[in-house]
Amino acid sequence: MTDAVPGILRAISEQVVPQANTLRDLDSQIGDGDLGITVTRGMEAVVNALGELEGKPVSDQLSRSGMAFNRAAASTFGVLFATAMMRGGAAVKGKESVGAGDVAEIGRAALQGLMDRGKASIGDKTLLDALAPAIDAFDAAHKAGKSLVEATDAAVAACEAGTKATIEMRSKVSRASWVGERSIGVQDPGATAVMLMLQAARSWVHENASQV
Amino acid sequence: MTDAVPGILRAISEQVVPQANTLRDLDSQIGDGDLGITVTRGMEAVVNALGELEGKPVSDQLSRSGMAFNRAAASTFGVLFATAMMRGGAAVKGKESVGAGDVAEIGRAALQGLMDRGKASIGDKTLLDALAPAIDAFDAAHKAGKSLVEATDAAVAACEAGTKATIEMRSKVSRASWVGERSIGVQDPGATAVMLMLQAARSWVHENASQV
Amino acid sequence: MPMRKIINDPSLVEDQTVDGILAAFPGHLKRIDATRRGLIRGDAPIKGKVAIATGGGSGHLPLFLGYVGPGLATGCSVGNVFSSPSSDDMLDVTKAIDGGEGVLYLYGNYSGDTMNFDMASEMAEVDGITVKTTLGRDDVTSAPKAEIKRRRGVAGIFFGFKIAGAAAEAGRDLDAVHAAAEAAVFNTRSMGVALSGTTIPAAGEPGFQVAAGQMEMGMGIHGEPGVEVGPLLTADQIAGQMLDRILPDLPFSSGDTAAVLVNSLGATAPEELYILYNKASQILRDRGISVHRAYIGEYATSMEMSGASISICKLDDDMAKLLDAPAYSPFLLQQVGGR
Amino acid sequence: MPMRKIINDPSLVEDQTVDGILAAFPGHLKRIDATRRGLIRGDAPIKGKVAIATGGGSGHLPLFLGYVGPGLATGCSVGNVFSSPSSDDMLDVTKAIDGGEGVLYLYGNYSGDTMNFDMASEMAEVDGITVKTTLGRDDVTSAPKAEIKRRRGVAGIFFGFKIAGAAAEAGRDLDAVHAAAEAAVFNTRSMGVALSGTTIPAAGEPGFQVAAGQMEMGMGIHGEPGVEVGPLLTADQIAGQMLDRILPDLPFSSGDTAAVLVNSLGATAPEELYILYNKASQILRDRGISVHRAYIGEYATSMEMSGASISICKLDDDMAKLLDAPAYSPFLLQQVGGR
Ligand SMILES: Nc1ncnc2c1ncn2[C@@H]1O[C@H](COP(=O)(O)OP(=O)(O)O)[C@@H](O)[C@H]1O
Ligand SMILES: Nc1ncnc2c1ncn2[C@@H]1O[C@H](COP(=O)(O)OP(=O)(O)O)[C@@H](O)[C@H]1O
Ligand SMILES: [Mg+2]
Ligand SMILES: [Mg+2]
Ligand SMILES: [Mg+2]
Ligand SMILES: [Mg+2]
Repeated sequence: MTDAVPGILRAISEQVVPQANTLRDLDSQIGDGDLGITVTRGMEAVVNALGELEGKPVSDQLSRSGMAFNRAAASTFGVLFATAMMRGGAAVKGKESVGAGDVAEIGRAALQGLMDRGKASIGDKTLLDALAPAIDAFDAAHKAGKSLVEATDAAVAACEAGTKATIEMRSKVSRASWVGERSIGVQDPGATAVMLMLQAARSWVHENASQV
Repeated sequence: MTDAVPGILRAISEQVVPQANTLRDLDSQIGDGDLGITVTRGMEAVVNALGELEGKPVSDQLSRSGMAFNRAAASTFGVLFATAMMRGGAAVKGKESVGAGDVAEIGRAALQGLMDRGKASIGDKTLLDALAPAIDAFDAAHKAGKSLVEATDAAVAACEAGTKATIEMRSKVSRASWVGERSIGVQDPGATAVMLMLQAARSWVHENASQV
Repeated sequence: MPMRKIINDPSLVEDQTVDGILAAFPGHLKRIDATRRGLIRGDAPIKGKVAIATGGGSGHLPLFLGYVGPGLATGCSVGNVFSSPSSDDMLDVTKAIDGGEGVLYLYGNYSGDTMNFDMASEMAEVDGITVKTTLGRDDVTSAPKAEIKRRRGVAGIFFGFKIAGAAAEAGRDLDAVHAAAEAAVFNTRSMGVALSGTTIPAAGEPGFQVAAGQMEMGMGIHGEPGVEVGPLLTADQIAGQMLDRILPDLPFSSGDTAAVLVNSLGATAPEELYILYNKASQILRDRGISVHRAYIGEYATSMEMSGASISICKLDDDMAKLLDAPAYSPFLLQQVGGR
Repeated sequence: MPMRKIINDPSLVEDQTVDGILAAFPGHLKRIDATRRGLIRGDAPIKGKVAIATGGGSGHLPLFLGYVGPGLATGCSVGNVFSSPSSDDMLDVTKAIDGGEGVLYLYGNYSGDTMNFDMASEMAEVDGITVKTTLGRDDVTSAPKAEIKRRRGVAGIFFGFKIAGAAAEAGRDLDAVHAAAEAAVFNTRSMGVALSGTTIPAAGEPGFQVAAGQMEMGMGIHGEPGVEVGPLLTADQIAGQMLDRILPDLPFSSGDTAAVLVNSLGATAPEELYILYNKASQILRDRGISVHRAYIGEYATSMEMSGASISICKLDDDMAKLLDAPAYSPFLLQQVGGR
């Protein structure tokens, strides 16, 4: 799976960056409007870093690309992206080969990292509300013997539902919480970014499932 | 004629201030756009000062109202207005009675004061180009035995022609000269202010000629 | 709508700003690493003294980099416009300024900053550097008083730099410098009003707008929505509304001594700040609060945003002494002589 | 189009600004007469020293009132926004600051100001006070070099205040202070660019506009039309065009020493000034001109106008010494220590 991480990250760059304005507009409504730039600059740095990461252990690929993102575009999203990737990478550190069976573990470690760093809970209207259901869904599908493609589809569907659910939530943490009631009605920008990223990952998986 | 000066100044205030935007717009094109405010604030101060000037010698009425204008709205126009009024007043200082026969002398003294203060010449696209022909015309009419009303009409007509003639001139002094060629085509704001003032004076003369 | 900005490539705004600052005041600051965004005092590290690290998004000058200098902060990490600097740069700054007495982190309470600084402090502790943290959270409109820990920091953090910086310069230990910073932050209250939005250069379009003739009370320095949008009030009304909210919050009481900061968010002219201060000082006098010192100008901007904020810091004798101590930065209007 | 201004009654802008300044820095300045607009140093008249009087329209802070203080001007007459102060106030200031050694008038070359100051100086001479006059006329775009006497003064007049102020503080006589001022003015060249217009409060509508995405090279600080309107260029292009016009005009040559001032007209952010300076300093280095000292910030504003100017002052040893001398005003970023 050492090709998978670079492949997915490139897919994210290609498919999410063109939608940066969507993220900017959401973040303008309940935050400071920089999330489009953050994702653009961060993913550009990730793609630049990938050259040196081809063939490296998955653990390093994850953690180093996360660090590259935050170095170029530090921000709430940047540091959370970096934390998730570093913790996810640490979860498979030293493993000779990493496969579909490790995805849920990587995801859970990443999620725990996000919660340690951001001290937010599910339901606070953050990217946790997009990521947590995705991991659960992947895990369940995988345990039920579904294929990687099927588990990925399930994860993205759960992510999309979780992201949509943030619309009705009132933000309890960070910048969006300053808007108070006015945060209700706007889909959380960070959750939306996670959703767009997982959708890009899904498209990569669909095209490359045979090789993984 | 001690009633004439306050009467004319009140007429100027009543009739020119409402046209301040015309002056502002002209001054915006080739100057700094403040002439409307200058005339508004200056004439307001003049009218306030008039209370104490009723019945005073014409000489004092002229010079003190000029000083009041410049104290409230100092500027090129303000200091020139003050200079003209002070020099005009000085020309009739000590005179027991001042009448239509003194107008040209007052005007010539004022004009000389303006030229001393501003060091500009006729044709430089300034208020001199409005005032000088007016004084000449009044003088000629008066010497030709015309009535005050007739002489005033002649003066205003000459002033209007002189003011219009500034449109084709290229400014040679002060702020408007910085625009260079671009000053051509715009009627000089200071000349326009003088013209509006003389038109107001004319209307007062028409209504009050019998008493003067 | 095109931007009214004198810049080159929007993605180079942050680096070229830093380059310009370094070129303008040679020796005042130095870069730790030519390719990155950690900057420290020209004479750092200063052995035997507590160091102060700050940092935050670009676009707020003189905040944050302008508050590095003798009697102020020791080092700064510079983020992209309105975005946190990276924990990497923060760690580098921490290591570079540590004079052996520990490092105080002093910055605004924004999640990107707190998470990156937290990450940096965890790494610094591994390197044996003791770090303590104080967060600016002076903006009264950003959360109710019961949730004061959620409030964001705005221009009033200046008092933290000045007071903690003087404490560090005086040779106090980390606990005492931290205590001075906490005292400054907890005794400061701010409120702002925005009359226009601002455009992040790399975004190219305004993220926020306030229509001409309107104002947004409590808008944050990144354009975070405030408490109320309404027609533009007079300066006296604005000063009154701000103090009505600021004074009861601490509260400030008759007999108190305070420092006052009237800050322009960028486009608002100095004249307007003095008109605001004129009213604010009358209100304070009427309430029996005496003004020890007034700071008026650009202290925390949002690029070309139009608007202003008032910050008030209640002073005890020690804080007043620290506030009066000399300090130097090319961005700061306080004299070496403390005038 | 409503104004984006924090003010009360537009006709009170000037007086309330002065009130705010007096309230903010007690003792620094005093009013000569409560009902008028003459302000002088708190410790004026200073016996045995030449005094410097300045003045001009409001709306340019820190110009003019902000340049009154030790090592700077001694007194100032404050006009309405963008309008000359009155000769009455100028005369009062002249009398109030004269320390028996004569008075230098130092102000910009605008006809309202020159005519009023000329009138005041005629009256002062009657009172036995010797007056000499120096006019700021640094704006290279306002007239060709052959007609240098017609040029207007902009931000570069700051060098006049700093250099002549130091000469007066040092106890030089009127001729020498006048010579220092003339040297400063004649060796300074400036050029500005405007990205927006500005609105005189009492007018309520912008007298001048620059469309977003456009710029006007050479526009004056009251919005006087410049040399060229065109699409907004990059910071590097703007710095290049400015120096291309400034440097040959004096001319500045390889081996010269100069001071540089990058000034915001109001709305332009500090970040942009540093980006401009970054390029300007590179060009100067390439041309062999060494920068003795850089001033960057708001030195002569036009309320909320967006834009910036660059001023360069060629220094000889005496001028450099005078520039480095201590000076104090709450508006000036130069330390008592001269840093
Ligand atoms: N404490 C937190 N824990 C987890 N996610 C958070 C937290 N705070 C904010 N977020 C997520 O970060 C997103 C905003 O990211 P970003 O625009 O980078 O923030 P900022 O501009 O405030 O630094 C939010 O939409 C939310 O999903
Ligand atoms: N040197 C001068 N002599 C006579 N009139 C002048 C002179 N300079 C300017 N003016 C007149 O003053 C008018 C501008 O007045 P004003 O708006 O008060 O000037 P500013 O705003 O430049 O002080 C011009 O239109 C012109 O008629
Ligand atoms: Mg954001
Ligand atoms: Mg004018
Ligand atoms: Mg942000
Ligand atoms: Mg004017």
